[in-house]
Amino acid sequence: MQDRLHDIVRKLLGEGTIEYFIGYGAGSEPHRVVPCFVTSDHEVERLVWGPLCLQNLSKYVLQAKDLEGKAGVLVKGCDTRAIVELLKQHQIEREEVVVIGVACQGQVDPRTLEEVLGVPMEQVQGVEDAGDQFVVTIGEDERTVAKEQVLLGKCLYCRHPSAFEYDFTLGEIVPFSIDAGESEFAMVEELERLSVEERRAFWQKQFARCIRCNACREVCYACYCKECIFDRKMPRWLDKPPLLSENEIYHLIRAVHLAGRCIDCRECERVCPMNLPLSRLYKKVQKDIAELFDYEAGIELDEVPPLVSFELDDQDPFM
Amino acid sequence: MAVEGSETGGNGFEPKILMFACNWCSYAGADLAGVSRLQMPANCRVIRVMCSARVRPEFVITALSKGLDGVVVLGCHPGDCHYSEGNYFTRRRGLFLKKLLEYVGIEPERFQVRWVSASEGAKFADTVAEVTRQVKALGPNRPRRNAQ
Amino acid sequence: MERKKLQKSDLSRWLDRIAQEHELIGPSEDDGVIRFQPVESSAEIAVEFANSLIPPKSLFFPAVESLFSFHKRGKDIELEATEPLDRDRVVFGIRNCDVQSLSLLDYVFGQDLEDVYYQERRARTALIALACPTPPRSSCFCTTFGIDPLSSDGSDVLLTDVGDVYLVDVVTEKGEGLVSLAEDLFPGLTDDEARQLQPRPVEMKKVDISQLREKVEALWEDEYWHKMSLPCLGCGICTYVCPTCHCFDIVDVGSTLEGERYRCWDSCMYSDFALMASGENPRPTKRERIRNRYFHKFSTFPSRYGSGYACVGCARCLIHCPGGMEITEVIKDILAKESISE
Amino acid sequence: MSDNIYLPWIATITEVRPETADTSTFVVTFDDPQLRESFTYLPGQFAELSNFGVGECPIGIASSPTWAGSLEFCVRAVGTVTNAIHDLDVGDKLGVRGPLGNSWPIEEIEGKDLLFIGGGIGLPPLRSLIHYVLDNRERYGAVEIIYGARSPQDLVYKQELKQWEEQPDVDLYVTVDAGDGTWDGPVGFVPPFLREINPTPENKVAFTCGPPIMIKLVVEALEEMGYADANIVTTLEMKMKCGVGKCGRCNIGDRYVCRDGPVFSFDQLRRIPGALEA
Repeated sequence: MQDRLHDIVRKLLGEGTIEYFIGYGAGSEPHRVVPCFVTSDHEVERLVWGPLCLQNLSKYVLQAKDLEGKAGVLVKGCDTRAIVELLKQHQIEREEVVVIGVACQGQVDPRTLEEVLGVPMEQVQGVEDAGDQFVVTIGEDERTVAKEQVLLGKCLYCRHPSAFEYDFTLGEIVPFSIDAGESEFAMVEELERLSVEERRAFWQKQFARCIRCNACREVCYACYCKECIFDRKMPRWLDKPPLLSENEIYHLIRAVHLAGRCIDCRECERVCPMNLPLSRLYKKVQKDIAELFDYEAGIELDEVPPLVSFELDDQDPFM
Repeated sequence: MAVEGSETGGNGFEPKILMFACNWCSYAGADLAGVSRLQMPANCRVIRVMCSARVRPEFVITALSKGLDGVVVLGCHPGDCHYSEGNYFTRRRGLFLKKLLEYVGIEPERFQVRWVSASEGAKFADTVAEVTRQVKALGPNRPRRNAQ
Repeated sequence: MERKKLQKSDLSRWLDRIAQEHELIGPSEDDGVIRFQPVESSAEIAVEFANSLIPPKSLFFPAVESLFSFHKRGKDIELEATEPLDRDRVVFGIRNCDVQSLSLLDYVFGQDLEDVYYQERRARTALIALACPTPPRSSCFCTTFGIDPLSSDGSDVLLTDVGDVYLVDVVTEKGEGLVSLAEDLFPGLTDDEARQLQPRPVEMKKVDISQLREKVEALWEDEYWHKMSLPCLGCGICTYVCPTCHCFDIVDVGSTLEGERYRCWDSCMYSDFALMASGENPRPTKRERIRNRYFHKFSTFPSRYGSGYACVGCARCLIHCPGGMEITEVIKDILAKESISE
Repeated sequence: MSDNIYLPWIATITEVRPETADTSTFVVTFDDPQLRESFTYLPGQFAELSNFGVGECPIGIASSPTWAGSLEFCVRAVGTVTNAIHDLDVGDKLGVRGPLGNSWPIEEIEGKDLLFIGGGIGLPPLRSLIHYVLDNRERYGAVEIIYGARSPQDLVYKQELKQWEEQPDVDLYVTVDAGDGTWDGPVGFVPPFLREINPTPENKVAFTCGPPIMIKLVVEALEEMGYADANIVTTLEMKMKCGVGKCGRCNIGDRYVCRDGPVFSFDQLRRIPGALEA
């Protein structure tokens, strides 16, 4: 698959179809796979593909608007939901970007892998996909772990756009299926069962821990506003000090802004240095949007987003 | 900006409630309540907006997070919007926002949406009384300690 | 400097004794994140750890702190400066890279218009350093910047794990005071022990950076900064986890009647960091912002303060960068460039 | 400067003089009578003004140290804080933190002829020095002032312009980008106006302050006229917060504009990578 990827990218760069390609590259240590921008033929070899290609590279497509030519990007099926939304939200034009879809059989959550193996990631020399399990190389040893134990949370509920015309595909892009054992929204329902005081205590503790590094915002495909509301000075919506009230405003306004747009890529949670359980917030947003308005973001290209539309017979508890 | 809620819980607690009223129906309803000399608690501060759909969820979140005790959005009854359909958007947002706020531990009574027409002075007064009573019963919106 | 030993099993007794006298701060885990925070007892302290996520600079230059409060009374305004500390503190478990970062921050806050908040915290805090585990974290590269992870330089007491016991180097008077709180736990070393109990040397990848500054300075105009900045997302992680980054913002929180003036961390990676009210931005794109950050580390900080490089090789930024930017790779790239002077 | 470098002093606004539609001069006096005596500063220094609850912003001191008692700040309402300061009135309080930064080179330029070139709101920082020079007239040579603004309404210190015009030991040249019915003076941008006047560079130091594009073109013109970089001095503007060289915002190269500036000569700037990019 990696070879075919190299061939395609080489061809695209050679023909001058694209100015650069956004894929995954090896980091300075084997366990670290990083976003990789390839501009010339000799760099193509740096592109890799495997179960540690965690990032949703769709975010980088936005900066390709500054290019004179096109950018190419490698997307997993789930990442394609971001491309669908960016098209839907008129942030990119389909012909501005060359999209290469890659068949993905699940990605490893490094934090979980560390826990399951009891070994820090830095000792992991490599992870290979082997059907139902991953083979993890640690020093001289190879250890196998069942996929469902160490997959990224989102992979347990793999979801793709129902139709998307990729420019190229590597393998057959179909949702990856695994028995997750519990409902997709179990983590939300668990909190919903608590009392309002308990929920308050839970979230206040989490919001208080936030250092407001803005990584959740910057990594989010949907945060493309030229000037974020949080950066506005006049009027000032948010004070910069990471105080509890400000952190709460930050996260709740973000959640509202993501309503009907969150594609469950969980990049915010993955990059959060403080381990804030952000997917518990955004899964809630997805759940409510699905229950209230029967809508899921990033699946259908021509579906109207729920909060810019209405039905005359929407439920009305307000009287 | 931290708005000081009252420090005393329950007894003697006078909540501060922010009320957004649409210019065409609810604010006129409030007017009617006033000229009809209906008695109401004085806990609601009314801000007139041109349409209930003008009330961005950000307004509600910011008010509650900064420590106000309750927020009420008043709009025209569905079907009666001066701009035809503004309040349908309010309705969708209200549905969604209410669930989100409850999820993060804000009691549902603290954020309410009601439809009040220009002729419903009594309903306006009742709404003010009811929301005030409910929020009073809850006590101050979580005592906030900002320092970390 | 005096060398003693401490049985590992006695560490908690010593720390708890300290906690009776001072505020005890140590690496402690909270929701999977290690950070230095005040603890009630030694039980909350994580002894087996690589390093904290948030660097201990936060103990001296907090992520957010009140500078003073203001109250308006009629037309008059009263200001009340905030006291940074209410009692003396002892920090346990600081690594030497972070100790060295404090001596870099001392250049910024401790001289040429002293920052009283930082200075008071520095003066009233004792540092019990814990020499790095062997092998160290694979990403670490402090030795590249001339830092010895086993050195006691800059700390008050240094503990080095040599099996069942810690070697205890008492460096300063402050350190002596701490050891004397539980004198009986710290026997001296016999001659045999002094020979046998030696720290295991720390192996770390090391790069020759003697030309780093002149090489980076030659790169100001280079296209390199554009290409390398592409993966940057513009978040503030690298600067917030960096033990030497010291940018901050000053913000009033409250109303015009009363409130507080806060100082909080800010990041030169943010697009609005240097944006002026007029709308002008001297560093309008990621390219200029990243270049500015690396210049700060490798050129302008050393040039301004006559210090070493403003990087201590703690590797936090490269571990946590969501864009996968690795400072070690940047250093290699810079060094690989042909020097203009050649 | 207070021992706590972040703690402002409280001052009272004693006068507000509107200069243009969005710019006013605020005259302030420290509340502490001792401070009124002991506070000293040099022309070109600035202070951080606080409107508590809104924030702080750096404003150049527009008065001359030769004047006792009060300080003047010429504030244009552009950002949050400056707008909030404009909401204040006589009797209201401000926080003042300073004096900050370096100053115009008042000693080095003794005995020299002086050329001031200001644009728009760039005059106030020059004004402090102009008055300082006029109040110490014997120590300095000829004084030429070239000033321009977008329109006659945008000229600040109209009273003083009039005064300087009449003063025999000052040569004043004023231009506007676009005139109107009330204006019978020269019309045009400052840089070509400067070329027209063509002041000789002999024994002269030029001071310039104004919008970046004006400064750039003025410097080009001065250099063509034969001014050495060392004899062209400007004051820079950058986003500032702390004002004391710590918050890391206003650097050009290894220099902090708030601490090592805001006054720089062009030969200094040429040695700093990136300083002249903007």
